[in-house]
Amino acid sequence: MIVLPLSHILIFSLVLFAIGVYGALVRRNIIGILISIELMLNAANINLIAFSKYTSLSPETGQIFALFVIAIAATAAAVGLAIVLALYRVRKTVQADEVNLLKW
Amino acid sequence: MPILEIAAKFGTYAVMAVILIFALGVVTFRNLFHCALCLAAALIGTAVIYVVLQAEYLAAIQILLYVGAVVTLIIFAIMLTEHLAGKTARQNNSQSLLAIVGLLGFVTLLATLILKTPWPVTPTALQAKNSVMGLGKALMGTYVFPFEVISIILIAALIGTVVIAKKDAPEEPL
Amino acid sequence: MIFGMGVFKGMMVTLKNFLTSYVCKPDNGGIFTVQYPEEREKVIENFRNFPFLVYDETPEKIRCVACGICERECPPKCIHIEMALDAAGKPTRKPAVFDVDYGLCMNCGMCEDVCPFDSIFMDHAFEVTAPEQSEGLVRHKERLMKSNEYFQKVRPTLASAIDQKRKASEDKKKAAAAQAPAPPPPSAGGPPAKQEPK
Amino acid sequence: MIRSWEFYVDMIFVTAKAWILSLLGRFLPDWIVVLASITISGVVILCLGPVIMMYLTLLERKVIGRIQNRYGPNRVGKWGLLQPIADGIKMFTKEDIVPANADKIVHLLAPIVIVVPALMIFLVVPFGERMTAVNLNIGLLFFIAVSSVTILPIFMGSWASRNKYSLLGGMRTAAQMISYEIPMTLAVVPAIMMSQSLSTNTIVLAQTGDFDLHWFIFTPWGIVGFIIFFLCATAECNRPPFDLPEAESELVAGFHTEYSGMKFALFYMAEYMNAFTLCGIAATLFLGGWQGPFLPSWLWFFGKTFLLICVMIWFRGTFPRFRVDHLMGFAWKFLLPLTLINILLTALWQFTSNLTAWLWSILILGISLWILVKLNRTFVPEKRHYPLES
Amino acid sequence: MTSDQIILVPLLPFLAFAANILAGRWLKNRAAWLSVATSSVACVIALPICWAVFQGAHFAHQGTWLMLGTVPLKFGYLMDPLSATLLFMVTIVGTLIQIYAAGYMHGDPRYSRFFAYVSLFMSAMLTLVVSDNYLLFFMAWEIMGLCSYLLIGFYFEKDSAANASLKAFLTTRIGDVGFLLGFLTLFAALGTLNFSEMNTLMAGAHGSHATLNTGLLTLAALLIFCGTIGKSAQFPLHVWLPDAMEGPTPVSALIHAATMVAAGVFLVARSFTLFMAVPNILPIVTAIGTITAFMAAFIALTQNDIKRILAYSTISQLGYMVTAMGLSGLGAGTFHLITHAFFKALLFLGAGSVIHGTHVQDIREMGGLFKKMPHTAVTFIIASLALSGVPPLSGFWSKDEILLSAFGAGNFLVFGILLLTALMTAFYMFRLIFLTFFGAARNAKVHAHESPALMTGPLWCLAVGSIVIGIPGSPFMHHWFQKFIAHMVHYPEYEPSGLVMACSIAVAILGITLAGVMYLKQKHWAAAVAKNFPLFYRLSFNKFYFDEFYAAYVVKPFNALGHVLFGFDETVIDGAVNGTGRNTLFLSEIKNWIDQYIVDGAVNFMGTAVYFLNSFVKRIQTGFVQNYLLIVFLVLVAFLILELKLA
Repeated sequence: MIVLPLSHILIFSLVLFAIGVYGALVRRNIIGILISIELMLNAANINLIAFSKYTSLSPETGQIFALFVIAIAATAAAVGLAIVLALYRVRKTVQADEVNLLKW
Repeated sequence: MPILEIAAKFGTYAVMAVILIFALGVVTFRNLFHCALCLAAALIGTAVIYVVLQAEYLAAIQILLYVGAVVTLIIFAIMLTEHLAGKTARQNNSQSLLAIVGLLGFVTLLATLILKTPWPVTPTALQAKNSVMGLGKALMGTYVFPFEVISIILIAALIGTVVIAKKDAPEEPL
Repeated sequence: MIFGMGVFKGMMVTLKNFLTSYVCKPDNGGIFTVQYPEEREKVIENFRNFPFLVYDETPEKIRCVACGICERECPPKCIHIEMALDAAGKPTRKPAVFDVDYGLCMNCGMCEDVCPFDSIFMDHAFEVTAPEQSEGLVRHKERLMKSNEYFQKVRPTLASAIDQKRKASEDKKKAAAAQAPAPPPPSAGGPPAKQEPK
Repeated sequence: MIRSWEFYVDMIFVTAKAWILSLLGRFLPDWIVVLASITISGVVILCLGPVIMMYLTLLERKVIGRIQNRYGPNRVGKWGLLQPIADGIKMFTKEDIVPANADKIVHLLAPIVIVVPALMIFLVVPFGERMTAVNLNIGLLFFIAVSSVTILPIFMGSWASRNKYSLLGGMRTAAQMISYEIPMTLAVVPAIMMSQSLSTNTIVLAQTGDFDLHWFIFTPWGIVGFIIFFLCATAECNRPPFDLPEAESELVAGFHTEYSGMKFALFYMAEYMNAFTLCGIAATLFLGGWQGPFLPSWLWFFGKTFLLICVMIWFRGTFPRFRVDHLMGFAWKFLLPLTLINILLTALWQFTSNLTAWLWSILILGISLWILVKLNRTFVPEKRHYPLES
Repeated sequence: MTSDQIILVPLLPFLAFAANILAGRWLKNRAAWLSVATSSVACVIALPICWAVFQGAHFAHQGTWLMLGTVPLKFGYLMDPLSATLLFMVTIVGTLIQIYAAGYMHGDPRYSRFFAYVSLFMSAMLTLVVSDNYLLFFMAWEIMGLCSYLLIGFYFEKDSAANASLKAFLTTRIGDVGFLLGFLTLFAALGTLNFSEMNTLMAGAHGSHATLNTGLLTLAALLIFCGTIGKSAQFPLHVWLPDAMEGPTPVSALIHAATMVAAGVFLVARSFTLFMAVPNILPIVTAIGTITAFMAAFIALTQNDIKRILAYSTISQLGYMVTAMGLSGLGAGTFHLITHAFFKALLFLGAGSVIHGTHVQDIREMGGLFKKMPHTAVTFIIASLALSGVPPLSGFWSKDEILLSAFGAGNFLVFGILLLTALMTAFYMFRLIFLTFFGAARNAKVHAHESPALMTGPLWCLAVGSIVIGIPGSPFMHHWFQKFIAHMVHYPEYEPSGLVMACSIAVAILGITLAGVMYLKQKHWAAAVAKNFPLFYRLSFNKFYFDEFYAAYVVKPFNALGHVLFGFDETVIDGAVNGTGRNTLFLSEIKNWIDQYIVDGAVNFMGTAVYFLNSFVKRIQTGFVQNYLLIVFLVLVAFLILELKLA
């Protein structure tokens, strides 16, 4: 067992999460945003597993939640990408800032 | 064997660094395909971190589902929407500076918080072994209801995806 | 019909082929590859490749009279003939130059068909190689000339038929010569003289 | 403890490694011994993979040749034994051509990355008794996960080539591999259910028994699972009749159209190593792995694996290529339901006695096959009439 | 392991259902044979097990299905005398009826679907029979309700069939809700849904009432009895059953005579310990049963539709069974359930055969069919004799048992009503027979012919069953059946009484004779009776005005309420709105001026001002999702700072 301090893992996942947030905030391409969201979910998963490993919860709990997160992420990716494809078919663009009908 | 332990520790840090570099690649590359590849690399790296945290089962699932399925899906979508030889346009919108500033604040704040918090790390928990068997039992016992709900969600997503992405009869673009 | 039976049958066919390749003769399922340099298939008699010139007993007694019919008829124009001149500058009814460019030749056998003197025939030799394409594949008279025995060897049926024909005409000529005195030589030398293009 | 000489023959590699390590342990600190242990396993696998690949190509060419009434390579060395080496030299010395518009880095990375999962699967293959490189407790899952990564480098290669044939081949590969991964994974499930473990070693041990009739293939679900797994494995490594991604007559060479020289060789190598490992896993799961009487365990393993590889080659010599829609339909409409029924059969096997289970299985399988065949009319073409046939 | 095969018994028909519903299009006529084959196999599997239970064996198996928190949901099967008896009856009768249906439904365009539904029904019924807890019982019960709905409305092109199916579904629903609430209440009271565990608890609590919450249990028993009332068509929810005859006749025989409606009685039998343990509930049961028995028989006297008569007869006989249960006569009730299943199924199948042969349902159109349809007629008469209670046919023994329980319990009012009902039963059955099979043909257009062997075969099988099935409960076998049931639960038993038997025989013969006299010899008597007792005649002919009653006092009030609300809407609210509108119009004329010059000016000014301000503010709403996301994120960071500052 490699004993890293828990805080290091947490900070690592925090930075990963922040990078994901950055991508979600600044990417113009909707697929890019989706990719960034996957990164964020990933960071959350690391936290779940780290907590379940380091604290005295049942070790399965965190892993199972991570499992659920992965499953939900897969559905999110599938539905999101389907929406992107529908959007592309209708508007011929996948840039988030070209899809701005919903304003004012 | 302290040397091995130290090596493993630094190896872990190295993996973390590599993951972060790839993550940066995900958000900064202009070519979306490269982003997707970087994502795959970052996800595989995360699987390594899972192994370090003794969650081998989850590591395998991570690779199987994320790299095998999600990334493939994303690449499919990229191939369907991107022109193969097209020039990649400006990839970032104009709020990146603001985002960076906000994020730096966010990271510093939370990092200080993390460092300050006395985490209830217990040695017994660190020693505990978790088996695949236990995971399966928990999944089929305590968490059977969420598990079933997930299956319903997956079905719903499947149908929804097909409905959304299906080609309708040709009609005028908006 | 049981589902998958066709698949099974197909696999059995290939399995049979696999096994018989070790034990059987080529005709009933064995290997029919010929290991070429070591073993080679028998060439059939009417196989034709590149032309060669036939001479009778010695190379001097070449049958070709340099009439140029084959040169004219050759579709890819791969034959080049020059008639030999004697010291007096008169045509001798013998080729001085007889080149065949194997690189151009398309093995049609026209030359064999049109030759009135039974002089040019298609050979069996196919292993023709040269280090260089344009000049290396041109065969000069010396290499083109093969003896009648060789001709007999590679294409015995045709060769003996032609030998018989020639012998018959020889006999006829002899008989004619016996009846009438030999004609004066210029009548025979006429046409080649007209044919001289250069 | 006194053991028979068979045991020592069986353990020859294990003993050799242990001897080397003990030798090292006399002079060097512990951590070097650990590293050395890892290195030995790694080096063995790294050497084994390419060598197996080289001789698989030779085997394939020989067998295909025999099937087609030819000799196959027999000029370089005795029986052509040096042919792979000659091929290797040729591959090394060939010019490496990169298309002008290609994405250079990805184009370079793709063949390198594709070898990695192919080699990694070797880690969990039990080559013999105590001869698993890493005895993971999730070995089978590891195998499934890692083999699913293979799609990625194929995508990389196809996308980076900037060639429509490559791209089409890549898309086809991805579709095919994802589709066949599902029945393959489900075909593995019965073996996991019966051995109650994901570890390849434990699965092999679960098949121990008298006269080796405890191999999983001697059960109804085992034989069905084995056939499905083997078909899916053939599809997973893009071998005929599932070789649509590299269909020469349609796509030139599919995703590796634009590759030459050593890069092409790497793609090739990955493909053959995949074939080997998949056959090895199939042997492990259903044919009892290294279990077998009289002979040393590793010989049994390699024998079984090569037998399966020969069957793959046999397939290649026999069948024409699938049509794309048939390919997908076969996976989704035929194999997938069948695997689910097979899982049912496994459960049945656990609950009733052998004979009853056999009868039930045959009944259920017959009915379900009949229904599936009826539903999948496309696979059973109408009886054709060829007017020219007398 | 042999008893585990019991799982196959419900499973096989379910497989047939799945196959028929999925692949029915190309199964075509093979659908019937699939269903029949599965039922037969189920029968073959079930009978040895039943036999073993008859020999005294007892099978039960439980498996945990789910853990909901800490409460296990257990499913399993229970093979005790009660379920073995039912299993025996359902598999045999069901199989025979399906064979019959294969002939009867021949040529129907939805042939395979019919058999799919029937198989599903069989599956549910068998599940219900073997289930060992209320939850599984209820699930099967609901599937049966669904099948009943589907099959009653099988000819959904007909309005009457569609309405009847809806009526049946909605009416039984009332009872089902009661049942659901009932067993949930029971769960609250006892903490278990398992029958055996409930029996044990009840047996234990018999001595000391203090341990159990009697109030809750009473409520539970009442609510569970609601289920019986709905499913077994007891007063006052009996109205659906006669209408259910719109379905195909085999369905009427299988579901609405032999099995499903008996499930309600079976439910009471299953919960018998509960009913015994709770005071004051049995009299209610008795009352409901007696009322139903009498009322339905009385209605049946004057009906003219052959299937409707049988339907009312079914209700009446179900009333008998419920009465028996109410009189603590578990054995008698169950015995009657079994015998009734055989002869009533036979009656319905015979009626189906008659309808099949003549294509009419009105008995006034028939007559003299005995010659033309001998097999049908003979079997029908056997069944009628059994139903009327003529010894030694099965109906006599079971009815006698019920009368005996009433007599033995000293409840002479009930005994009298039941005797009267028996008289009426014999009368209306033989009225039916004499009108249908004897006399002269009354309608020349009817060309009757005997049904095919596929249909008469099951008729004969059931006829034999109707004759012999009473033997196990008769004195010839020393009331073996009653003792067998009594193994399970103890209930008061009474010495056989010659007096009761004599009464029973007497009323049966009296009824038959009366019918013979009225409908064969003195044909004008019937009309005279109707004329002289107009009240009774009208009550009977109009089914006690139940449908009218419900239409008037249940449906109509709801409609009326709707109308009232609509009227309220139309007059008051709309009037108010309109009045307001008119006034407003007037006022607005005045306001218009003010508006145009004062308000508009102000508004325009405001608008301009807002627009001016807005031109800065609106930029926040850009339409770019990521902008919003950024704002959300920045606000989050701000909150974080705030929180840390405060902390």
